[in-house]
Amino acid sequence: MTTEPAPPPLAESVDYIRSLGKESAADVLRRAAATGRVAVQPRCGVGGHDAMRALLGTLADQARPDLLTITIDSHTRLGHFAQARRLAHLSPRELNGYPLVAHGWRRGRELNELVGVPVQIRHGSPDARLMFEVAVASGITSFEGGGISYNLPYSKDVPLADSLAAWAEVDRRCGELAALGVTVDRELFGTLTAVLVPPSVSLAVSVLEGVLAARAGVRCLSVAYPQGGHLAQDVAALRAVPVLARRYLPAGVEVHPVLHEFMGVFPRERGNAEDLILYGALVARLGGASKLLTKTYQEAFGIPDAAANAEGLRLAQRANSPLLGFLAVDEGAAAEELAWVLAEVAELVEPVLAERDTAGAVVRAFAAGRLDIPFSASRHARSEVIPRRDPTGAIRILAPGRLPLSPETVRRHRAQLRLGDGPPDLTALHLELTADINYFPLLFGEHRPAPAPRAAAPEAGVRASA
Amino acid sequence: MTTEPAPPPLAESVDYIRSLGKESAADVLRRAAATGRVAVQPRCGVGGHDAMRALLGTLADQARPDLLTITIDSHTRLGHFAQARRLAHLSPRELNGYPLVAHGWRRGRELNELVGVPVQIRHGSPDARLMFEVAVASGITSFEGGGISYNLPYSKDVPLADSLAAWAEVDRRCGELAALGVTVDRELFGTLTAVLVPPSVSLAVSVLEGVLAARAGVRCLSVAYPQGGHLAQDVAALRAVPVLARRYLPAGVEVHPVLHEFMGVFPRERGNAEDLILYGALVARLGGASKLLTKTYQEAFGIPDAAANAEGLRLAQRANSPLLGFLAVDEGAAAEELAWVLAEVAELVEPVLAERDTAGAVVRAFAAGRLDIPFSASRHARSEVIPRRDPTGAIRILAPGRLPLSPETVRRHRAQLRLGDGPPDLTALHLELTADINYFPLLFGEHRPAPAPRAAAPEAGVRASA
Amino acid sequence: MQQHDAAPRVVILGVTASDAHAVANHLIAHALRGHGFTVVNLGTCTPVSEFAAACAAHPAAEAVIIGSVNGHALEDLRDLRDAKATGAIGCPVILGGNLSVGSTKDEGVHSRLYDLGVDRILEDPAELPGLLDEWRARRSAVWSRAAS
Amino acid sequence: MQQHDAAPRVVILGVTASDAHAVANHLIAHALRGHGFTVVNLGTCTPVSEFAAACAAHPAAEAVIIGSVNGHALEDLRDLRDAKATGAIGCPVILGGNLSVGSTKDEGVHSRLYDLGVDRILEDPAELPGLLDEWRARRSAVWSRAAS
Ligand code: B12
Ligand code: B12
Repeated sequence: MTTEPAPPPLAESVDYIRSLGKESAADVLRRAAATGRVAVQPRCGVGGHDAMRALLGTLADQARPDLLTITIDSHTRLGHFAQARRLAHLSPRELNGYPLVAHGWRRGRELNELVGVPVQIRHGSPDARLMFEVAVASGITSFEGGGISYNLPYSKDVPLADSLAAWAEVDRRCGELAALGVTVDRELFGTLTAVLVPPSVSLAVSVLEGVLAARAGVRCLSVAYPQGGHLAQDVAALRAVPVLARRYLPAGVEVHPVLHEFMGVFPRERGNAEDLILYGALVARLGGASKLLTKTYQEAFGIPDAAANAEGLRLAQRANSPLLGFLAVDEGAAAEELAWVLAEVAELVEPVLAERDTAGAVVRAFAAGRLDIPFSASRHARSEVIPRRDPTGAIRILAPGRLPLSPETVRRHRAQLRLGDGPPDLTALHLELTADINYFPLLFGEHRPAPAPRAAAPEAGVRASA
Repeated sequence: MTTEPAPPPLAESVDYIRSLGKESAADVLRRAAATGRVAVQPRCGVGGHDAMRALLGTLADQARPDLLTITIDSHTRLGHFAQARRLAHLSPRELNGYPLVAHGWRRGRELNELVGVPVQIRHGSPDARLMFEVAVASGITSFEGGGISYNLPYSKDVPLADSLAAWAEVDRRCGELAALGVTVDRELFGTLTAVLVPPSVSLAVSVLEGVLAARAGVRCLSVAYPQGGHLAQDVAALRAVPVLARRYLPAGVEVHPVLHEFMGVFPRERGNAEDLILYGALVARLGGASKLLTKTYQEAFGIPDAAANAEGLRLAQRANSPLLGFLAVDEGAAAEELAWVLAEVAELVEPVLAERDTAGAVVRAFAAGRLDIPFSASRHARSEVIPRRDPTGAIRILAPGRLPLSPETVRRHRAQLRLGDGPPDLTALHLELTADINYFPLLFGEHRPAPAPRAAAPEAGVRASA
Repeated sequence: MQQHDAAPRVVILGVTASDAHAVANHLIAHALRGHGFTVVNLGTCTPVSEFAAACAAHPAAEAVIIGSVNGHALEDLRDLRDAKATGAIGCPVILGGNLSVGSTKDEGVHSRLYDLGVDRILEDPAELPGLLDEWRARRSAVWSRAAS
Repeated sequence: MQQHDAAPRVVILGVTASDAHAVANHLIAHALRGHGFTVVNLGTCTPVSEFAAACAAHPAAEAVIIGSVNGHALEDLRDLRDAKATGAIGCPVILGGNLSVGSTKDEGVHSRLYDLGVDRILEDPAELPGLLDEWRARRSAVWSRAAS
């Protein structure tokens, strides 16, 4: 690692991007949407540069994904560049991702040129301005993040105003690139804290980030939604994305629904993990996702090796099988979930969008708990909203905290959770929540279920029958 | 390979089988049927004994199938034991299966003891009497075959009367074993010549073999049906098995529907082959098969290596996923196919069963073409029946030859094939048949389709849309 | 052993001794008949001796066309060397199919098959008529040279 | 540094510096509170210096309980050796989570973590109350021996 020259001026990077002659991520997504295929993409990042080259090469060879990824390590995500650089030097295997800023844009170009498909940067940085410059200089124009979704799940104490401002800069840069003829695909991390995230909370955050991004000049948005595990609910959430886009985003912006294969606690047994991987892929197909981010059978254990990663991709690709035309979702149930989630998103975002300064309104709403996420990593969300799974496995809102949900919505969730009127028993709740978090391992019989909760027990439904 | 001692007396083998303390194949099938799981089994056989040990070990380890197989080589199948023995000695890799008779029952026991699950012998021998003795002495009590289904697809000039007599001996031996308390699972090879086999032809042969086997004393029958490729038709064929069993077989006989993953020309591209493997497994689930025989992504090329075999098993096992409860077949279409296939089987088997000497009646019917199979390897079937795929991909009967199908049945098939009244144009037919045989490679776009046929072209349907 | 162009062109077709795969055999027979050949189809499971007997019965046969897909070509054709050497099979032998066991193919098998007396290994049955025509033209050329 | 049994039992809880995984932290805090502990929860992304500052602010803390699941435990706890050596962190340190990068774990990492000053590595958070009770009992035994 020698000293890195500053990234070249934008116009030069634009020329470089053109000279690559590659499809852009936006092109791939557009083609997927047009043909009804789901584009498939892994997460992948290791600390060493040569190891990263090998990883990308293996995945491209063995699994032919539609897009590839550079997943960034945690130090770089948090802006601890010196630490990342030191480890990249001394002990790259101890990094849980590729330290792009440390390796620099010339190595970024090398990685980009290594593979025929577009590459995306996936990270989790509240302030990604420098990383974005390095990415663009590397010729990479697909970039995940957002001022809310890359703050609250990813850091403890970065004020939302700061992360929103930093991401507004990135998004304006996307506008400049658009003016120069380069469309940046900006994926919004609707996955948030990944565990029991109510679909309306995920989508509301993405709508707000999308509105801000579009205003700043972004022209291609991928709205990621984390598979929760309930078929109709997940399909509805994906189908909500284009509806919400028409409702809240300007017409000139392309919007792609993206599914993240289950992002919570994964089963440990290989076969069970693979069942879940396939299920996620089928959900992406049924929900009309343009893209799917895959998991691997090693998810429960640690960062996967290349072979496991390739196998996860290959399994997920089966969802594009022309032989599965007979797959169908219960359309009635999906329509009902869709109507509910659209109404809830409206209840959450419309008060914020009604204010003049949207970014400021977002900051104030989170401070006041009128926007909120469960299990926040950050102090800047209250995490007063408490999710639970209903007896069918769908993620519902047990306690809305201060979310401005209508009484009707709140009542519906409580009814779906078979709740009485009294306050929840906190000890029981803890056990129940743990069971809900461990939903899939339990469904596969991997753990003994947590002691029977004292509150209303689940009745029929997937879990009960497993 | 030393000189093999004669197999021990039956009672001694029975003691040995008991001493193994293993579940029998019949137990595994019963458990699968009871729990609604599909038991999964590979085909596997290599020439060398150590190589065979390694193969079984690898498959058991890497894929944990519910049953394992010893697939026998072609020389042994045809009774060319000396040739098989010579190759087992000199060049075992040149054998396309495990020469069990040459290796002998003591090595058979070794293989059987190597794995925890029951082992089946799959071969294709018109006369399997010696092999059956070796199998039983090896403690193996799951044995594929039948006097029709292991003759016509597997040899050129063995009279049906001879193969029926040889298999009657095997089946009587099963009766003796039943009397000693050992249930032999006898799988009937309804797959026949595997290519474009009309479901009613497959099922009719199995009904007749089943009737003969039950009379001889067999107590557990697996009725194998080869996936044809059309969902409703395949599901209906599997669902027909228990109905036919109730109709034509004595009540004391257990009958299990078994699906053979697509047995015809496989796609060559790995992903396409894997799409087909998964599809087959899902058909088994939807059709209520007790067992599934898997294929591998190397099917188009040759006998698979152990790793590919294990991957095929693992992919097929996904069909047992508890997350796929939402899968459904068009029940109306399946019910219609079921009614049709039951009627056709009745038209084919009832005249034969009406005669006093069933085996003799079978011989006479094949000689006269009143029973028939397409693409026979044997001179003892006429192969006047000509199958074709209809525009939806279902396998229909273009020309019934001398099959005693009702005029109504014949008319329906012709209508499904969109045929006029004139005789078929033979050159066009050849091209069309070739296209039907290459259905899946073509569906996946692997070959350029054969030149447009001159007869009625397919209209809507799977193929057209691929 | 001169031939009239008008005489029916005969070929002998079959599948190797241990091989019961019938479908390609059915289709190839049909296609060759469509090209005007008289096909003596011995079908599946045909040992070399049976091919030789057919050659004796059909001395005008232009070629023996053998399919083998079960991987046993080498073993099943062991007797071919003798049959060719003794003239029991006098006409050229064309072989096609899946010629060895396993999913990765060792091209050494082809030279061993040529050593046994196979004259041409083809991949695609569609090449058969062209090859037969080419050989006939070359035969005619030889004969006319002999005649001149 | 004697303690009254009636006094609230304090523990310091947090996740390592580069690690934003919050769920286990939320659940462990809740469970320990359920067991009667006063939990000073520093949350995610907590550098060693912040644990040390909490120790200074809460001298009665029985333990520092650290989670790390993103694989960066070794790097994130580099400063622990100094903090323990200087007494900046005086109470025992319990560590749990997913302690190294990758899907196959090298147990050498555990000894390196013990070298850094970790006192106990646990798998299951449910073992925490038992361990804390055991340590308290052993501390009491030491004190009573000192008092006698
Ligand atoms: C249908 C089938 C069967 C049917 C056959 C029914 C019948 N009697 O015809 C059944 C189920 C009975 C069967 C049995 C067996 N089969 Co099988 N079968 C197939 C399958 C699925 C399709 C074959 C077919 O009909 N294709 C359609 C025809 C038109 O094409 P083709 O035969 O492949 O031939 C093409 C070329 O080879 C070439 N060709 C063929 N002959 C000739 C001749 C000439 C002169 C030329 C130029 C070209 C040529 O042109 C054809 C068109 O492209 C293939 C796998 C596949 N391809 O997907 C396996 C396959 C051929 N079978 C195989 C084997 C080994 C067997 C068994 C020995 C069982 C076993 N151990 O697995 C037994 C055979 C027993 C015996 N005594 O021979 C192997 C061969 C393995 C190898 N070479 O390494 C294959 C490849 C499957 C595999 N991957 O393991 N089989
Ligand atoms: C949800 C999740 C996320 C969410 C976290 C949201 C949030 N802020 O909380 C999101 C999506 C944001 C995320 C991000 C990342 N994640 Co993450 N994530 C998970 C996942 C799926 C579940 C974690 C979880 O919440 N589990 C539920 C809780 C209750 O259990 P737990 O955290 O696993 O902890 C258990 C034990 O470890 C132990 N334990 C934990 N802490 C402590 C403390 C003590 C004292 C004790 C005794 C025990 C203990 O007890 C718990 C219960 O059994 C796991 C994989 C899995 N397990 O299935 C990956 C996983 C932990 N993540 C991982 C990684 C690497 C990351 C990223 C760095 C991205 C990347 N490179 O892939 C970033 C983190 C960035 C950062 N700065 O840290 C890796 C860790 C890899 C490794 N060690 O080799 C995992 C294993 C996934 C994988 N296979 O790659 N992640």
